[in-house]
Amino acid sequence: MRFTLALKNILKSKGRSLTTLLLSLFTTTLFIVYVAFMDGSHHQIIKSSVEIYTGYAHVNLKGYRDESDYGNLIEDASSIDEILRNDTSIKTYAPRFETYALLSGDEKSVGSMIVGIIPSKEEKLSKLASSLSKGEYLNDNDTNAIYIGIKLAERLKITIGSQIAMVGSSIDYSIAADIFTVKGIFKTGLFDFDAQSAFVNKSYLDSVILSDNKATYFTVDFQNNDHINKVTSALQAKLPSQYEAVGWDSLLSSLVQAMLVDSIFGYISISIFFLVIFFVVMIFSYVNIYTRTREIGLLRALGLTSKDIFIILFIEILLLATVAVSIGAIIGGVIAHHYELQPIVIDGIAEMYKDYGLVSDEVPMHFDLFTITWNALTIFILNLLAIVYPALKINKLTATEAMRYV
Amino acid sequence: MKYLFFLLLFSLTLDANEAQNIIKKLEKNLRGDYMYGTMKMIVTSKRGQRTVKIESWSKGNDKSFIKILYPKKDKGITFLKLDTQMWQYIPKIERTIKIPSSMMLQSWMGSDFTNDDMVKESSFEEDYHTKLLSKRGNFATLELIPKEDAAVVWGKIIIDVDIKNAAPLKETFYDDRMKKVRILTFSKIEKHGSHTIPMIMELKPLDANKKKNSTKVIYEKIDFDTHIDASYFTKHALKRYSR
Amino acid sequence: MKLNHITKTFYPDSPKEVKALTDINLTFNKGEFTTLSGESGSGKTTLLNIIGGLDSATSGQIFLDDEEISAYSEKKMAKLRLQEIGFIFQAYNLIHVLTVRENIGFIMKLLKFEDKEIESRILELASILQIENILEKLPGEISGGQQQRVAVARAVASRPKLILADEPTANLDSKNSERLMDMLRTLNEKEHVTVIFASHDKYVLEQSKRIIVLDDGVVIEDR
Amino acid sequence: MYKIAKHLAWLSLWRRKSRSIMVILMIALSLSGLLAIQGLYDGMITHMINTTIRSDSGEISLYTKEYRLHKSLAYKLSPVSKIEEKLSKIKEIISHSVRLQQEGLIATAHKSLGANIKGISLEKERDFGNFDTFITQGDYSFGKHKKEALIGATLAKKLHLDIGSRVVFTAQDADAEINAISFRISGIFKTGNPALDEYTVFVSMEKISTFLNLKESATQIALRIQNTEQIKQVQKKLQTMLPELEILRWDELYPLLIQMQEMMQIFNLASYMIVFIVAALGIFGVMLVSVLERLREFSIMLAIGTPYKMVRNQILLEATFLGLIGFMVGALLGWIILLYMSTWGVDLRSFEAGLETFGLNAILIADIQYYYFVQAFFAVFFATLLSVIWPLRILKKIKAIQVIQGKML
Repeated sequence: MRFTLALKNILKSKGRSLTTLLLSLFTTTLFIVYVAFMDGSHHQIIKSSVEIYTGYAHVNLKGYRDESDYGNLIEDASSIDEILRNDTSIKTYAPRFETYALLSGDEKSVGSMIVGIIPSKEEKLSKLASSLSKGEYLNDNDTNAIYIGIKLAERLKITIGSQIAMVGSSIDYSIAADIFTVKGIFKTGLFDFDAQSAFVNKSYLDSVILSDNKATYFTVDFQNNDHINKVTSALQAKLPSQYEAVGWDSLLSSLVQAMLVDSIFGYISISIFFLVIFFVVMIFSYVNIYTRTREIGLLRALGLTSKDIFIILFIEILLLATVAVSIGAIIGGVIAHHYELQPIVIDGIAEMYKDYGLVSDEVPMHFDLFTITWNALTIFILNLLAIVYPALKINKLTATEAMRYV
Repeated sequence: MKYLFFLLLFSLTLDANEAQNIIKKLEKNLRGDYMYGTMKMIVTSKRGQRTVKIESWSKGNDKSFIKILYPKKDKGITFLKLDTQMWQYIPKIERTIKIPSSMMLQSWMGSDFTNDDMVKESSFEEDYHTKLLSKRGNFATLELIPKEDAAVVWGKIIIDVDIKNAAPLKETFYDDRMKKVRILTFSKIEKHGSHTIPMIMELKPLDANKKKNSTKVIYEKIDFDTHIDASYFTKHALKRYSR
Repeated sequence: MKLNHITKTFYPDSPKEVKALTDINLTFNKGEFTTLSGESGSGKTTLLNIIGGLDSATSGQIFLDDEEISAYSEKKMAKLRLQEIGFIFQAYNLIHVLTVRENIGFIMKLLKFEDKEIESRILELASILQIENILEKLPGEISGGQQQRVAVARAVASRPKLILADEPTANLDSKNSERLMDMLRTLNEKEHVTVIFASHDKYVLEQSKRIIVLDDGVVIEDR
Repeated sequence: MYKIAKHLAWLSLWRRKSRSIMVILMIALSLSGLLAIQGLYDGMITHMINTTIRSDSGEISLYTKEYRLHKSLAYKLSPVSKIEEKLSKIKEIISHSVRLQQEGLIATAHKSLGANIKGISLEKERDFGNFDTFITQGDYSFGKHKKEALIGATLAKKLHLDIGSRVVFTAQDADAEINAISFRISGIFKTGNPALDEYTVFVSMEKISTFLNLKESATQIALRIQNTEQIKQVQKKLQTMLPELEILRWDELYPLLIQMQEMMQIFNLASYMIVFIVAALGIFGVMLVSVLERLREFSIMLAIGTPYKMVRNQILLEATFLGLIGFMVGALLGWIILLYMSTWGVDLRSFEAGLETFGLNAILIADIQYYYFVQAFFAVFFATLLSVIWPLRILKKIKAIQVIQGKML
């Protein structure tokens, strides 16, 4: 009976129901889109930082994080290679060999990081190839070609075609030295990275520093990088015990914390939005209920208890909120999904955030069912809560008072 | 009583002087006007062991020339140190490279010595206050505290000395919290011409992550008494004497 | 007050066209106590509204003291209503946030009467209408009969020339109706206000000095 | 008549007490929240800008044109006294600091790291930007014989240094000779500027000049300018006086700060807009219903000759009262929160690493600016106006007579 009455109330007063419906729908959509946008821009920043060079996860010898020297190398890279090749959760991966050496041009010498990479694989794993600013990127057959950061090139006062000498140490600590020709210059926008790194074909570097079948670490890109802890621990289980798989959140922990701080501010703002939305929903509920005072008075006069009235009102909002929030969530989800695939382009944002390593003007939204679900549920609960006060308030009136209410 | 006090004071200054004298003698013995030698350096680390053979020429404290003889890959690489500056020549790339200050404290050839160790004229006499801790017959233990202005990283150095031969036996290096950082031990003291020196020297770092490391230097030939041509201590020498 | 050839047509030139009033010619003299009577839909309320300037006639003129008010602008009309006409409606015609006292004085305040004068007028009317003891109450706290009496007090407070009352007794029981009419009558006699009712209440008709009967928008009796 | 409208509006407001209180609470709470965030954000940015200016850039810094790229002593400012003499002619410059910097290596018995050594005068830095307030441990002093140094907190942590620890700094001097010099740490500073905290050691100007074998030289001269408005003008003046130098404003040296400030402002504006559009919806709901349910009353008022203007004023005033009270309560609440946050700060120590990425301290101190409240006032005001447009249109459209006859209800 109470249910039919509630349903009839909704259907009969279409205007009123529609307002409530639209309000909840609008707020749900707004909220979902806002969160998707916030998460999206964080993902974008992280993605940029991760994808410039670091990668989503590393596989390295335990201890390498603390002491990144020749004492902690992956000695048998092909065995790790095989494990990674057979792991279906991994999209691409590649070994790297990072070492520090002295690079010297005609006038100046600078200590720098030299990395042996497999150029074709690295093209898919990092932004190295696309950050090309002058000359050419490396290829797998290159020998003593070097690909260096733009600031490093400035510091060494060299350009494309210049020769630079590298003096470092081989992994047996004998002196490794060679002459490289600058093939390409890159610019990622990360100052330190551009000022201190140079890349050469790994197969050639291996011959110079005797690092054949050795790597400092493997960088890994999973099919799905969203739940990095889960996939890295799954990978960890497949690795021999002396190795470890480390996710980007540990590799770039200060960035993660920075995003967390930003999120906290974001959520403070969101909680203010919530507050306003809650009040607006409450006000509308209140007004809705109060315009029905006489009708409610009549129901009371006819013998319904205040509890009955409360339940009727509750069923009404429950039905309306369910419909509104579901539709809102679907619309919000569709928008988030759409803008995830076709990101919003804000011209100049990459330039602005280049120090943070943002390399794209695209700001995608982030579509995540879990986030959308909890967002929608929050608005739903907010809707239910918003009716409590008005319903209690109106139930304080006696039937006759209610009927006489103007 | 007054006399006793005077005596005590006197003996203290005497001690200081004595310590100073020991160090002076030590340094004089270890560094002649000229020195030529060949040596083997055995570096032990987590990754195993490796041997480097070196030929070296030096004049006084601040000029030295080093050439690598072994392993084959590094043969012919030469180093020149003049005062505080250091150059390196690598035959493979036919280049002379000045080692910049930022590389100075890196490990030298994978050993536990740093480039800085090779370069710095760490004169015990000039940089440290010396104090005699104990003396028993021919053996003395000295404590070296760096002078306030001295650019040294150590908090103190304790040296065990064979006084008769004016040769060190053991040097223990402390950081400025007086925690042991590394130990240098000397053995096989031999007389070569006018100098009596330890032919084996072993360095052991004590930092937790370097537990397995050690570097052993063994002199094979040593000569303090032959004049060395000044041409060794020029930048031209790097390439010229590389072969 | 004179009405010349007043005609009112709803939805003109459409299939739903309704002629509410046809060619009404009437004259009301000062101090009259008149009732417009007739069945529901006979046009009496429409006529009353036109007299009060709440509605405009499709054609014809209205003169008040030889001035044609039917040509007045909306604004001028509102001013006229405020100054010259008092209204009493069926029910709920008080401003419910104001007390009875403030409701009665409302129009006088708008007309910028002096506070002292407003106060004495309120007391005077309150005593006539027997509402002295409810002056501080809000409209929601008093009975329907009392509310109507307050409405009457408000309508006459500023001494308008004309009082228009649309079914003032419709929501009242007979006892309250009687009292309301008595009081209006008293005011009519005491203050010489012109009063025009639109009503088919027997009691109202009994009390009226002049009765105009309308049927289908035409005056069929004037006595 | 306005007075009556005001009276009516006020009474109507309190007749529907719960409703009005809800609207006022809504405005007040969201407003105070917005004010708090704005203050916090502003405080954050101002703090960053302030410490950067105080600890490094000043309002304007002078370099030689090549120095910033090569960081080499070959591109030094010299002689300093000549430049200082020229600076003294510009009265807008209230203080300046002469600094001499060189890159090198800092070493302990255990470890060595790349670092910058910077020669300063403690007294001048104190005048310049109260550098002494950045000291977190130890003293703001170079010791009796100027043999002590101040070191950045992050660098000290990496090298496990305490007060009194000894470090050796190795660097090339002006003649490309490598020299080493030792210092004891007298103080540890934390500016929030990573370039200083992570890489810099401050020592006395005399000491470093001798060490680098230089006289009357500097790599940077930073200036403090009295008024913000004078910065550009002083920059121009300097450019003509010292055409061979690079003369840069703080915002040119640290463009990221300005960009962050702009981003924050956009964010604040967006927040205000979202919140107050939603809030306007709330006020609108209340106003619409309050007009609708009183249509009859308004009609009667119009019928008895009340001018439309007065009825409109009454509704406008009702909304204005709601907005105004909401604003006042919100502003007061926001002010109290801001006052608290600007006095005691907000402790975000658990996110220290993240904040340091932004160059911030873990305790954020909020800013209070007069314009927040003006901005907030206008936000509320527009939301209020926005919310009554529709109800007023309804009122305008009604024919009193129809309502009285019950045709519209």
